[in-house]
Amino acid sequence: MNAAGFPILSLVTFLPLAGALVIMLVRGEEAVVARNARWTALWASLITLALSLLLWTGFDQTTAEFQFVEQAEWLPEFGVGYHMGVDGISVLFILLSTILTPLCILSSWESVTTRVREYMVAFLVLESMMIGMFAALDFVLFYIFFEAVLIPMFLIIGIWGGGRRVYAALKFFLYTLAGSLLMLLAILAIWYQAGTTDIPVLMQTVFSPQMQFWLFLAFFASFAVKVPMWPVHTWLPDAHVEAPTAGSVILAGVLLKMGAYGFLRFSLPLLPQASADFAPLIFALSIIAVIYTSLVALAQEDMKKLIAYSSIAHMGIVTLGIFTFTAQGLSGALFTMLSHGVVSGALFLCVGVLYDRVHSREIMRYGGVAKVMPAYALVFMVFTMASVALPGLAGFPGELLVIVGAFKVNPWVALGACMGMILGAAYALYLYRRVIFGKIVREDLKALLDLSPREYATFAPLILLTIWMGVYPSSFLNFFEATVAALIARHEAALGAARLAGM
Amino acid sequence: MSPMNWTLATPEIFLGIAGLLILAGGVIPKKETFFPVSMAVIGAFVVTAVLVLGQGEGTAFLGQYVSDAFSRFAKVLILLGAALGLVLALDFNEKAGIGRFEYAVLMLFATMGMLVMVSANDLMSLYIGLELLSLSLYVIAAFDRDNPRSAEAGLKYFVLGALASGLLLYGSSLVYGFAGSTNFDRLADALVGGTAGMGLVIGLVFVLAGLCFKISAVPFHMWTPDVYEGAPTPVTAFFATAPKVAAIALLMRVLAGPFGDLAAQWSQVIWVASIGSMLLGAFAAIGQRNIKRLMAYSSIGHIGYALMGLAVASDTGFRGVLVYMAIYMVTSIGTFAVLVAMRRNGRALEQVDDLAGIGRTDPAMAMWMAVFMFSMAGIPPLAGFFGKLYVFLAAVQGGYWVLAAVGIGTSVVATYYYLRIVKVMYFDAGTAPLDARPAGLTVVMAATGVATVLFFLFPAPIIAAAQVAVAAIAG
Amino acid sequence: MIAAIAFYLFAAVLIASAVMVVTSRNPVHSVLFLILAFFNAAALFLLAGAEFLAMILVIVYVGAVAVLFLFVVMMLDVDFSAVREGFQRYAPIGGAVGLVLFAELIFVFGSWTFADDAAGLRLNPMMPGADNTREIGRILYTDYVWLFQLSGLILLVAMIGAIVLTLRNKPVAKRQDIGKQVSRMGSVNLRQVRSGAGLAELGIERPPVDAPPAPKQVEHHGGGHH
Amino acid sequence: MYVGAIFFPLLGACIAGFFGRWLGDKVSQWVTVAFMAIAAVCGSLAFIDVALGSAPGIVPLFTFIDVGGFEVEWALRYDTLSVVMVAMVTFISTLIHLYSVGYMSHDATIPRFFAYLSLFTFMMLMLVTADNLVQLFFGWEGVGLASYLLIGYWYEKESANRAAMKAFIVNRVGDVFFMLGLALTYWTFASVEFETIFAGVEAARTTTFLGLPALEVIALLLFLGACGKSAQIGLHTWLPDAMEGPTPVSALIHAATMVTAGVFLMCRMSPVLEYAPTTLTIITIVGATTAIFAATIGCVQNDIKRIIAYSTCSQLGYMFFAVGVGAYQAAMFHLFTHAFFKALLFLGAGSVIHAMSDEQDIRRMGGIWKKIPLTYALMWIGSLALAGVPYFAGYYSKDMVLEVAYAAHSNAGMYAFAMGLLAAFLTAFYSWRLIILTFHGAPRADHHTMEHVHESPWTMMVPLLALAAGAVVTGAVFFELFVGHDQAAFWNGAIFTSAANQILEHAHHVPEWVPLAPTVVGLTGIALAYLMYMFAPKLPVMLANALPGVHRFLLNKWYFDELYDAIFVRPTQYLARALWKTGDMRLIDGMPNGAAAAAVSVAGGAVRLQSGRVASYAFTMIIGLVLFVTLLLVGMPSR
Amino acid sequence: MLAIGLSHYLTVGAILFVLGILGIFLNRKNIIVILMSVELILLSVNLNLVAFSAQLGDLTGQIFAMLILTVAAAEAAIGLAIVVIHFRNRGTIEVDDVSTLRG
Repeated sequence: MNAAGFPILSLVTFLPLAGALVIMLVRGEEAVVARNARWTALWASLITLALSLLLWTGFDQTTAEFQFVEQAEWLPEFGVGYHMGVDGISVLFILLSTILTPLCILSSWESVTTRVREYMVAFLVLESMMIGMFAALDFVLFYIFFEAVLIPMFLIIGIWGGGRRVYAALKFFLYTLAGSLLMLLAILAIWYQAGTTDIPVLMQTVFSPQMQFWLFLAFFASFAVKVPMWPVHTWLPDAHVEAPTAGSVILAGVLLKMGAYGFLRFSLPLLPQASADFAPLIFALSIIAVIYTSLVALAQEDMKKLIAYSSIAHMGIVTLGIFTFTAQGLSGALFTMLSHGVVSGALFLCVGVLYDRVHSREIMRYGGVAKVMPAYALVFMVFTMASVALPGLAGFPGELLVIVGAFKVNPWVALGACMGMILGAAYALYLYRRVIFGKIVREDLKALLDLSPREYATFAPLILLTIWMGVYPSSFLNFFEATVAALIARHEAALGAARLAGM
Repeated sequence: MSPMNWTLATPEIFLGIAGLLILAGGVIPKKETFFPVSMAVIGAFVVTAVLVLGQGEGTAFLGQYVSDAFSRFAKVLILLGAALGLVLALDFNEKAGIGRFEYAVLMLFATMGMLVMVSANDLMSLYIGLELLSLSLYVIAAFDRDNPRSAEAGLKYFVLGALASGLLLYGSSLVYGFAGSTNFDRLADALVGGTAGMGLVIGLVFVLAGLCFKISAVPFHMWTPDVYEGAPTPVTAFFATAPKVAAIALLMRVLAGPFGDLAAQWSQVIWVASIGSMLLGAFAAIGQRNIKRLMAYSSIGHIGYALMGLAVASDTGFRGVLVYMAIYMVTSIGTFAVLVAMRRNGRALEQVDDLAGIGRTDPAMAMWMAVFMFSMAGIPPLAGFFGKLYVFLAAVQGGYWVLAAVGIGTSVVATYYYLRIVKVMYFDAGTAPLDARPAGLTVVMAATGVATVLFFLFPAPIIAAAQVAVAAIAG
Repeated sequence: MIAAIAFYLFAAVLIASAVMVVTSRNPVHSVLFLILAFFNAAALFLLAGAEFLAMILVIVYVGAVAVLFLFVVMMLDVDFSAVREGFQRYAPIGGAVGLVLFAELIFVFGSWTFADDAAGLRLNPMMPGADNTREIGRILYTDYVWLFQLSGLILLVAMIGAIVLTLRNKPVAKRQDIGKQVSRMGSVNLRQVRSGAGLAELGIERPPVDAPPAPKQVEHHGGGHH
Repeated sequence: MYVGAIFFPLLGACIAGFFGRWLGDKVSQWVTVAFMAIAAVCGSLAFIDVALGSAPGIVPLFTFIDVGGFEVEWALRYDTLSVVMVAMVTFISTLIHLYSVGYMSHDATIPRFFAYLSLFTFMMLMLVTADNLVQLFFGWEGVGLASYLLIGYWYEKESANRAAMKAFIVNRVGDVFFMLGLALTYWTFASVEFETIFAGVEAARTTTFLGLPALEVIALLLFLGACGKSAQIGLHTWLPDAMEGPTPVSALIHAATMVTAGVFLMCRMSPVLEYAPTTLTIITIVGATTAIFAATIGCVQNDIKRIIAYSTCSQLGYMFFAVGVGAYQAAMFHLFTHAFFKALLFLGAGSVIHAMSDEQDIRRMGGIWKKIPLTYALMWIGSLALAGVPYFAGYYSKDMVLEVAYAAHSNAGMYAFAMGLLAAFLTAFYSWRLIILTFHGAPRADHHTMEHVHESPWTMMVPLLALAAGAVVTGAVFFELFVGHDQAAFWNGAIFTSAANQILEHAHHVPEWVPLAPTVVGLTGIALAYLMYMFAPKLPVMLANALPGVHRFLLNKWYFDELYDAIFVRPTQYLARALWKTGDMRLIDGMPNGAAAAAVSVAGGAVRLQSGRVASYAFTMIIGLVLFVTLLLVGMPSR
Repeated sequence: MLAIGLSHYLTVGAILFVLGILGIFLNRKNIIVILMSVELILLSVNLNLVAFSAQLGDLTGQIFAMLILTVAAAEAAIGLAIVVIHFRNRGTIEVDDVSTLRG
């Protein structure tokens, strides 16, 4: 059935859950429980990571077919099955999830001191759901994972978050829920129409243009919120600001990708006609997102909020790339998703480092940190530069590809995307300048310690990844290639067929 | 004319006789016998459930009684709900000073009424079953008789319930007069092809009104919040679970069976009731501070979703209703187990804010409560999601987009207040820890919680059972 | 003809007394009018040929239910003038809704016809000339034994309910408990008292009294919530 | 060797950057210098191999991106054009590393500085050896990063941070055009490899993009990109501010190498430019305007480094208009010579600043030429070269540039020639104004400073001397190779000139007065400077008072900064706040928050119905019933 | 068969029914009268059933009416019991103004 000979995807998906169960069973006094929970969580996520590396090595890059497929009956009479598998689009996101989770656990080693057990459980459950979502090949299964992510994230923001955590958590939850319920309706309509929710089968199903229109709108409602696209983005800054560092990392690193992944996995292949029709709208919204949120980022006074807004701008690039329907655009979007996952996650970790020491995210509170934390300044610089898409770092190849792809479709769209380059540099450097550079004025900053070994361990893999992705992106792009090519071929065939039918 | 065939009704007969014996056994000893009597009642429920599972198909008592897959499905649920409902009462009633054996006996008779209801194949058995249930419920609503709130709850429930049964009866009389029979099979024959006189339809509406009262669908819901709040918590738990299932089952049997061909007419009414219930359930609960009252509105909302499946009037819809109710019942029992366990320094607590901080002081209970709340909000992979999935599926299939859209909207709103409870438990700082809870509650919580969490692993049996059940009434 | 006159007469009185039940100021009067209404309804039953039911109505309702009402009305010493407020205020809208409902019902009745095969649907066709009571008796204990027994259960529930709600083992009422008296310890001291000694010498002695039971705590619940 | 020339600096940068803390200042600085020296050797050998030996080649490394026909390789392209740059960059960079050892000796974070410097060199080398536009862009942005880091090197200085940010962002504006140009190139040629592009130019001549010839648009976009990096008018504002960085940085990045990347790009893309005549005209005009514009400002500035910076800007204008008239070789030649004498001037200025205890304002100098004679002499050499005094390097290249401008025989060419000539005059004038004010006259610094004036250590002087040698001889030595009769063999196709383009030929046959004119105006400028600052020091003040408007206009740099502040920076800031506070917080968040508030009020309404009155409840039920009945009566088809 | 037209019976029944309903919400506070109104409603139902029974020549209606009578008696008993305990708790039979359960 699959290359590894055993159900590797299910293992990767549910292993963290098993870890969570183990942690839940831990009994004893608080300190002991906390320590055990930390170690158990770390090991569970590390083993998951190790297992998921098998996906990397075992993946056959030459085919667009789904691989590592697992199938089991679940609700046979409704055509809903337990169907897992990965293709070029999803495989790397699973890896992204498995890489970020141990880092998150590591980063909250000392900063989370209350209810450690619950925290670790929440994170492992979250990881499980994320992986499952990327591996699901059944629409209902996908939806279940897609939504289930909300629960641990809600708790993470709400319990371990900052001052306005309740507002942020509720906003996050309700916003996302509202969108995804509409998607649920769409899934049901598809189910009714096609009699199955098996994604590979659905990809062969043709829906009428009228139906595509409505289905697309419903999907759009869900994914646009998740991405998030302008103007349904405002939950993100709030959620980021209030979430604990690791929560922000996962939120920016993986959760935001779910929306874009949804577009790629469902909107494009299932609804080619509607996707083509809606592309101008998406372009417009993406461009607005890039420029608008970059401008807003410029005005922020809170570090996390600034990075959150920058995430929205980057995701604008992603949605733009997806709807160009070109190989470059799609690959660029996928790559940007990956790189943004690494880079913005790392940026949030950077903020977390300061926050752990000073307990403030206010930009004005800082200044001159470079003096006392040179290593940190370097790390922060690397990620800032990656975020502004400096060539040689992770952010660039994706953005380049998207712009090249977009240029093919519409040069003005490409110009709009390019505006993000300028503004992106402006806000990122402005942030960096105000936090890292300058003279230290505050006494308490003078006593800051530079990165601890644990923090080095957290950042080192991210830096390596950032540089690797920047210098040798084709090692990642090769994963997409076949799948993206197949996707485009199918998309064009579908459009062609529709055009013929129209004549 | 079908023969008497009375052995078919063995479960009910057994339960009735057991009730009489238990009553006698409870009266004779001098001491208070609440606990042993309750245990006996639970035992009777279990035995009855076993009997139900072994029940054959067919009608009895000249067609007044029917046993089929549908009735068995509903009965098992009802017995389960009733048994767990009684478990919830064990400790609470002792502490509240209402630990009297009559409580258990009345629950038994109420359950008996429900069994009769779901097996009713005649307007008269319907009425008798309903009244057996209602009268028992009136009494146990007011069971804490020295508590003015309980008495008031009982009074309100009684007055409105009497009105509702008046409406039901008036409708029954019209149906009888215009169709010429009270037997469901004969009614179905008379109504073949959907050519019913207006009188019959109006009669049906009156009957519907009476039944909607029991399931507390808008606009016949008004009693619900007051009674839920006023009645002792285990009573509320009972109200919210088994009788709802019974009434919905009865409603389905009436609508899908004899009046199946009038679907075009009654579905409009159910449609309005469904939308009204969903909206009210979602919005009115937002500002509630009393958690029992909140659960009342929540239950109204859930009935709205269940009615959504009914309004579609398709097999898928009916199946959705059954699945929804089953899941709802399990989740509700779990929720109420938590509510019953809310006690600090011996005093029962009812405010949402009293849950503050139990995420720390009582993580297990908080976790289960969170599971129930998320499930009620319909967040996958918890059971509640699947309930919604099936009714929404029915709505989408039937093209009931307005229903579906309202359902979506209200789901979001309703999620808000479920989240608020989770928020209070986990995000807010608590005061003192709650009292230690009795083991029975822990078991109920854990059992229902595990069922809620793991439903997604094995949904097929329940759904298949519901499928079979639906085939029995709508075939 | 006579039947018609009788019908209209009884119907008129029935309706009039029903109106009085609803509107009279004193509930005692209401109960009495209710009794009147029952009598007239029984008469209408008779006209319709339901003799047994008519008798049952009189016996059960007038004899039991209405008397129960009377009993309760009189037992509860209620200030009835206060209870009637708001009657006027809601009369118009209530009346309007009632009228609409009534109009709709009448409209529906106008279209009454037998169902096509009503004759075939009858479960218990009346034998022409058969005795009503006998007929009912015949089927009630055979065909309807299921419902009959269940209504027995309902009455049982009503009994249990009434008892459990209203019966009180009042702690105030003093019953003699011999065992308790015998086993009484410590509270009574037997002492040899010198004869002739007055109270002044002995002092007043009382047995130690248990602390009076604390008044039942009535929970105070603050108002409504919005 | 080819690879080594480029990656040794990177190695040095990594060692110094990552391990500097453990290696210590001394070790890390000398490690970088050593690696730079090795790179310089490699570079020179490569120059000999490739340029003199006419053996161009490409060293492929590995695939960067390959997506749906969009193929980009990491590869090192060694042809004459790149190898000239490689040799020049490694050579000058080595000198400047060495210089920095002395200059930065009192700095706190020496490894960091050297790491940045080496990193910059690496990036610059990547830029010049790029085999495709993407790799070029990698270097392009990389040098931008290094420049940003080095300008902001003294991060405790607010002005340095501001300048660094400004440099990066203004460069980004140019980069946007570069990016678009890149995208359009791919759109046109389906490739970004130089080889493919150049091969496809002929075929692409007829391609139109948005109704315009695609080649013209590509050329224009790339030129606009180059404007950012090479500080042409409009996007020049960052360059003077960049002088906040340490002086070696100014010398290396903001004079000799990075700022000339734009010119290099233009030359690299010469096959495309050749078929974009309109763009070439635009380049000519912009270049010429920059030359004169920067020169005018240079005349009134008082900061020693800023004067040289404006001079750089002006010289870049020369290079651009040389490109504009199609004389890429001339542009490269001027680039090459300019690198030496401008680096010399900067380093000399650095030496002066070093001597004057970090004083940069020439109004507070004066009277020090006797104390630092060597520096003084070297400054003279640099200035002579800059002013184009015969037989110094600048003389050859600047003359050549002006000749080709004249030889273009177009209106734009004539404009460029005229402006160039005027700028040459001004160049000479401000160069000597600088020398005179700095070294002559009465000392205007305080006593304490004056006492400390001293000659710099050998690490600083050796590079100066080497550069001075270059400033003297490079013109004469390389004239024939770059623009003379050997040029075709030398460039070996690295620079493409169409058959119609015989401008170099024409340049050798301009009227007699044309080659002479620059020298003459240069000497006139020197004379005027002597007159005004040496002999009649009152004159400048009088002049300034006589023409207050002009003076203020020049002193404020044509008000570019103020203009940009008013039309870009401030509206952006305002817009940012408005979008945030109004757009996001009020409008967009207003909707969900408003919906929530509405839900709460609806809830309040719904709850108010729940009055607790039994009669009301009953009433509701009855109304519901009536409603349902009515619904069916009205809604049902009548029967 | 009925001597008097069925519709007459039904009309009387409808009037009684409406009066019963009116009685419930016009006597907003007096629980006992509300209970009596409920009895009126049940009476109207019985009247309907008897009339239909006679008209259809079917005894089922009368059986139904008998069941209703039985249940109504039980209902009255329980209803009054609840009224009594409410009165004991509150000292009044008003249910409205002192309602603690609302909102």
